[in-house]
Amino acid sequence: MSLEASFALGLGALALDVDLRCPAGAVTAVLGPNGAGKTTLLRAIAGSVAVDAGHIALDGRTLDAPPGTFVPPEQRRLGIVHQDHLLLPHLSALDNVAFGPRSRGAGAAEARALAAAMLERMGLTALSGAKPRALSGGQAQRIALARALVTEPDALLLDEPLASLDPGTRVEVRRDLRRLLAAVAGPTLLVTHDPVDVLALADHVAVLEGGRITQSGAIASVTAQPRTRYVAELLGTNLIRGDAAGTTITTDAGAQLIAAAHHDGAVFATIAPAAIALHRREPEGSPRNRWRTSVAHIDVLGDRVRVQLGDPLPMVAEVTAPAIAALELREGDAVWVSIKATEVATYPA
Amino acid sequence: MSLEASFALGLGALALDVDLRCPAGAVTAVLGPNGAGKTTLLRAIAGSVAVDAGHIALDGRTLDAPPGTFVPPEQRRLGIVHQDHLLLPHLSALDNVAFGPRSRGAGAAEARALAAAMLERMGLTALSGAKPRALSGGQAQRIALARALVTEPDALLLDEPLASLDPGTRVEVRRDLRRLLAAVAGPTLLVTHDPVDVLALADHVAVLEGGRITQSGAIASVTAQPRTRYVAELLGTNLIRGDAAGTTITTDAGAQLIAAAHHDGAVFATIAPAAIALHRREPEGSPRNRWRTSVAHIDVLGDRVRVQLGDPLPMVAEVTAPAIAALELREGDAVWVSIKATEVATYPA
Amino acid sequence: GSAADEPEVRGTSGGERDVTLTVAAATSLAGALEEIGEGFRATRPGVEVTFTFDSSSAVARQIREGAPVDVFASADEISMTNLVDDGLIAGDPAIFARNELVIVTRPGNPTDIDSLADLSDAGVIALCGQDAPCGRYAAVALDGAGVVLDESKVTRGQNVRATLAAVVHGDAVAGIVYVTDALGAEDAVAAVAIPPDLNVVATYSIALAEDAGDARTAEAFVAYVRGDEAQAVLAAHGFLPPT
Amino acid sequence: MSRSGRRPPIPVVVVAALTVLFFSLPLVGILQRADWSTVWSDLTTDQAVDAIRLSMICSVSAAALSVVFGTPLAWVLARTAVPGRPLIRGLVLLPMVLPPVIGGVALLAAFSLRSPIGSWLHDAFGIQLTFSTAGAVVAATFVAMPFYVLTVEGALRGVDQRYEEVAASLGADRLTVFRRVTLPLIAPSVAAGAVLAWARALGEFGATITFAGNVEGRTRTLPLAVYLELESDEQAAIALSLVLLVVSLVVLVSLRDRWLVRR
Amino acid sequence: MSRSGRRPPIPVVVVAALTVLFFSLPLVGILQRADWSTVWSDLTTDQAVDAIRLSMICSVSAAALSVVFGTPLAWVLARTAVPGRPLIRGLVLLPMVLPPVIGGVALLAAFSLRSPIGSWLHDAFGIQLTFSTAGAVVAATFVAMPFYVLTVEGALRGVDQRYEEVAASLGADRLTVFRRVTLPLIAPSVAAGAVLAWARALGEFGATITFAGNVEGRTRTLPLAVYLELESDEQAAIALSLVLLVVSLVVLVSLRDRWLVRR
Ligand SMILES: Nc1ncnc2c1ncn2[C@@H]1O[C@H](COP(=O)(O)OP(=O)(O)OP(=O)(O)O)[C@@H](O)[C@H]1O
Ligand SMILES: Nc1ncnc2c1ncn2[C@@H]1O[C@H](COP(=O)(O)OP(=O)(O)OP(=O)(O)O)[C@@H](O)[C@H]1O
Ligand SMILES: [Mg+2]
Ligand SMILES: [Mg+2]
Repeated sequence: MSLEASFALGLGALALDVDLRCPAGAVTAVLGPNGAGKTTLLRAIAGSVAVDAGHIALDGRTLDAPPGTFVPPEQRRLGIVHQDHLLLPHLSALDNVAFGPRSRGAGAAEARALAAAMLERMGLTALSGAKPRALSGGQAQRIALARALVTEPDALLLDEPLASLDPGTRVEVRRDLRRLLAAVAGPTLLVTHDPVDVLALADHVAVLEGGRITQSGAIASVTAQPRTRYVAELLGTNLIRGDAAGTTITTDAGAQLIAAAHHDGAVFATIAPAAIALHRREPEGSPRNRWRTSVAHIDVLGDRVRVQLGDPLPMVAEVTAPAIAALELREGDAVWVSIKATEVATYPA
Repeated sequence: MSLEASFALGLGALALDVDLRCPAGAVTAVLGPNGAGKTTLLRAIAGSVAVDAGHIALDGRTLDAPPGTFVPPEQRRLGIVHQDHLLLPHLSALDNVAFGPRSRGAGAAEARALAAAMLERMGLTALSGAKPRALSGGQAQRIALARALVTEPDALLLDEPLASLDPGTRVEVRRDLRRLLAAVAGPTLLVTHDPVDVLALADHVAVLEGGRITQSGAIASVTAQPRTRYVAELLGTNLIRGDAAGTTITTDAGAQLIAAAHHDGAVFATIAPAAIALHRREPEGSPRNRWRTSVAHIDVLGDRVRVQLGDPLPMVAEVTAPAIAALELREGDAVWVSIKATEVATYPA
Repeated sequence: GSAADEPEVRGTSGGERDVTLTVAAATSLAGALEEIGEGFRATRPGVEVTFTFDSSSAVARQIREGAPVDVFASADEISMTNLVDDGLIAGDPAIFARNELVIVTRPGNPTDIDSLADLSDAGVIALCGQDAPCGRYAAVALDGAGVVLDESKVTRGQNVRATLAAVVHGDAVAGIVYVTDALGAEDAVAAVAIPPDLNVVATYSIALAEDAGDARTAEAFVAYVRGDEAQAVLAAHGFLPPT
Repeated sequence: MSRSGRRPPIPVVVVAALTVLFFSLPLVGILQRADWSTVWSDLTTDQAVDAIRLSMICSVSAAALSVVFGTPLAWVLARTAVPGRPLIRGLVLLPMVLPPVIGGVALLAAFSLRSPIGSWLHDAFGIQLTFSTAGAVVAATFVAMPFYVLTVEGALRGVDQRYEEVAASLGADRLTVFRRVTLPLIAPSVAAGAVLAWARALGEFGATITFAGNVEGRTRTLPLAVYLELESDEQAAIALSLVLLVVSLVVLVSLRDRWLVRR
Repeated sequence: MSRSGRRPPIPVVVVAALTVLFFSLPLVGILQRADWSTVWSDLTTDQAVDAIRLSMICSVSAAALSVVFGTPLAWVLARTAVPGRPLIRGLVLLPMVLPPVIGGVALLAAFSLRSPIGSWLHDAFGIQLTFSTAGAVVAATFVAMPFYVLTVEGALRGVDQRYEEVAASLGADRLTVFRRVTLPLIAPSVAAGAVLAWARALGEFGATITFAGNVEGRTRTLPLAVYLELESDEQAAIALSLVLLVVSLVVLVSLRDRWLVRR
């Protein structure tokens, strides 16, 4: 019962071209910058837009495969939760949840009983009679979850379900979500901007950038070996692309970096910001990478300080506030950088 | 040149009643859950709504003081940046920036020259001719900043200026914002949900909950001594309110906690999640606080795990993933908790 | 030119130079009066005659509301009489034309209507409004013939032409209109004459408004309408002479 | 409500007030003209009662037909990529701007007994529109439905389609989505459109008298009765107009603010 | 555009198509009635040219007056807490639903030379509305402006006021905000409202003939000329109607989709 989405689709300025497989019983997170096409991907799977080429299949059942097949949205048996809850404003919470069973043929009483049971299970019985406008953001999003789950969908599509919640509420709803997702048998697709969601909820991750999937796989593998600047920035690490010859990596700009491991050909290298040491004068000692550069920006985040370094190898170093004070660093200052070769993680590009 | 807002205002279900002082040259962050009235506070200062009682004054100049005084918005000399950039869709980026100078009496050519200079200063000259819909989120927000700053406002009001940006863009715009805010002479009010914004950009912080300011002060003092659950959650720490007698604190629910410092009367106590140790059996040794409870939730965030504990003292403990694996903890399990008295920070409520 | 730049000289200052005469008339007179107006203009250079046409009662209402009318030509005695009673007419109205009623049917008279009596069970009959002149006259004629029409088989046009149109375009099987209208419709209808003993003669009267601007020119126009040239035009449009 | 802070600008208010005055004065004028001592007797004659009854039947039917036929049309205009949409919309809005008498002539051309469709309707079903209440309803619908279509098409375009997408994902077929999601969302506009159409039908004169005729008890609605009365008894005409006026005003006043805005 | 995935439901399309047919047939009927050999000569008589010219003057003036006076009124209705707003709106919308002849009678009551205002206008400014083009413009404005006000009030309510708040914070006074922010934002609706008002004014008959009379070259607009020609030359009447029809249709067709939606 896995979801297979391998299709192309043009919509306005967006050219979406993806090949995605989401295993059953697992959560696949879709990450990507604004306008990457994440919502459009979900809409294509839901049948709100038709694909131009390729196919979408759920559990072997083809949902969309032009020119011949197009299963209408109401027959796809999916559950959708959107950032803006989208509870029907004219129905009570209970009737919103009962909407699915009712639409799938249950009688009014039966649908309401199913909905009531679902709300009970989620501890939301007290909200049954409330109209959506009377619900807080967190409550509304929980009802929306209940509405999507009560029909026991074959697949679950979540589009930034936590994005509009304030941080406190977000933690709570995320916890509910985690518990509920564990019980879902089919595949779940979770669109999010927040790495915390990925870590807390997802098993796999796919990164969508400019309509294409630039990286996907198990979370650990993606976080360990980011392949695009977007992913690296999300993880707060530095990503460098270059050509390796043994332990020496030469970037396109001509800068060189020594790694501990041997590689040949195109490679990525990541360096944790905290692994980068800064000095006023040329440092002595063991680190095999050292060069002189300038400070482009200094971002103070409480007791930690992120220092954006300039050419030849732009990267971010993270040091403590006292350290920066001791160095008397200011934007524009010259600075020496040192990095141990063992801190330069390399893998093939 | 400070901003003084001490007023009451009813709008729909909201009863806003604040007393806020924002010093010149500093950034005051306003934090608070959805619907707390943050946007309404800014709108009142901007003159978009009139206050019901009290007064608003900027640099000694009274802006609103019913029943007598109401300075219309266009004479308040404020700069506003909103989460949804709100660039005028029918004007180019340059004309959007020129709108302020033009409205304040500059000739068309002069206004455009001022706008061009501002864009130049912010490195946005390339975007001059673009219409807002052709701009990315980050670009649009930068133009909106330029538009607010070019009039050299007496005070700057920023309403979640980074909220709609994806994480990568957010970092960049936050950096620009930080640089620009440093040059602003008047007071700046920054509404945000994101503690990172507060740490990176603000000098002072005011917490708005349910229309009232529940805590305010220098960032360090607020983060050190949170006074509401909302702030504590935002900081990721545990907040307990109780009555102290010497080193013993008794909560309303009757639970007891031993702190290192002596206090008498109502106190708050904070305990960092990482300072809470979990055990399968009753622990031995020095920690003076120990009790048996149950595991309510377990939230896995990558290699860290947050464990929500049950009664009698609900709080969150943070342990590493291997530690939780070794304990074989599951939701609902019984668990022993130990906390050193020195980890219980207390201060008067 | 529009009203704004049209020089209007009012009052009784004598000369006929650039005088504008406003004639308000029943719509059924439109064709004939426009032609007569041409002729009048030809005899009086410098005089501009303008017409406004509506049903007699509507025109009368406008006069009552103070519309600047110099001459009123009515198809309806009542409208004229009312204005006289209200003191809005100068002098006595003069009858300048007459008209008779006629039955009109579809071309070829498919329903074989030969008399007023045939109207009672023919289908829907088009008449004018009970209180419009042609409606009143038709009622008199029908009364005279002892014909009672079921009101639910009568459609009443807002004016004579609408009554005629109900036969020409609509589904009325027959109607009672003026001879002049039947004539104007040419072969779109067939006319069935009403015997003179049953027919009603409508009279058209003309008069000066009490506050006519240029009374002399207005009088001249009224005289012209009653004169031979104008009478010939009216006759050509199917009107009967005043006596 | 909070203290508004500032007054609306004087020149704007003055112009607006003048405009309202412009619309009020004729109304006041007609009220002054009314002879209140006879209004009641004028309104309770058999003919007046008949006309009021007919007007209610025709206008309510026209509004109902507008909803039944106009809703699918509005949906097609708003939601499908139907070719020639602007032309279709122009065609449908035309009766709104055409002199009604010309509309009536056009209706005769299409549906009189002498037209192919009119004769077919008559021969096949015994339906005759001219001189029948059905015809008056058709004429009223012809001039009134454009108001409904315009209002509801706009509302449909304003609906957040994501609600409909979510409902479909929950298993609702399109009819269910329309019935249980779209319609409730645009309910205010449906009501507003129906009210506008109803009010327009209530005041309809030219197309009705031209197409359906002016037959007492069948097609003589209030405006037709008013017109006839204008020939003789202006007081009776004004009394009947007052009915129209008051009823329309009451309904228009009840058009709540929110009905004018798509949410 | 992407492949749409599914067709619109057949029953809906059928009903919509029937409705379109209902609106097309009368149009086709009137086109059939036209005698195309004489249309051109009928349209180029002095009277026809006069009527067309007058109709353009009156309808464009009415649309312009609607914009000038209707915009402030719409703003007041949409933006201020004016007391009795529903009543004011009902009053202003009334001419949309009133039989135009009654509208004309009401205008006479208010502005004829016998009325206080009419006589004042005449004595003080020499302005006389009856039998003058100015009167025809007043009558057309009376029936047309409600369309404009309705459209623009709705658009104003739909404007995101935060744009205006930001503009004010930048130092723009309210006039500047309105001119440089609000007006550009509602421009499509202003255009749509003006077009609707213009089209309604173009087809205006009853109020004009009753209030302003039927004077050639001054108040005899196209619909009035059509009425007169119907008395004599039916082909000419149809030719004139065709002008009205075609012009209205062209304008309505050019009403772009987005003009119907508030953004
Ligand atoms: N209906 C449409 N018509 C035209 N263009 C569209 C449409 N839907 C989407 N697009 C285009 O696709 C792009 C991607 O849209 P989408 O909503 O899928 O992005 P996203 O990844 O969900 O972004 P976000 O993180 O902001 O939610 C949009 O920027 C737009 O250019
Ligand atoms: N114009 C209004 N009319 C009625 N009620 C209003 C209005 N504006 C605000 N409110 C009420 O005030 C509450 C707070 O609104 P506000 O936008 O100030 O909250 P906020 O703190 O900015 O929330 P968020 O974090 O979601 O932006 C709303 O929930 C609403 O109940
Ligand atoms: Mg999205
Ligand atoms: Mg807000």
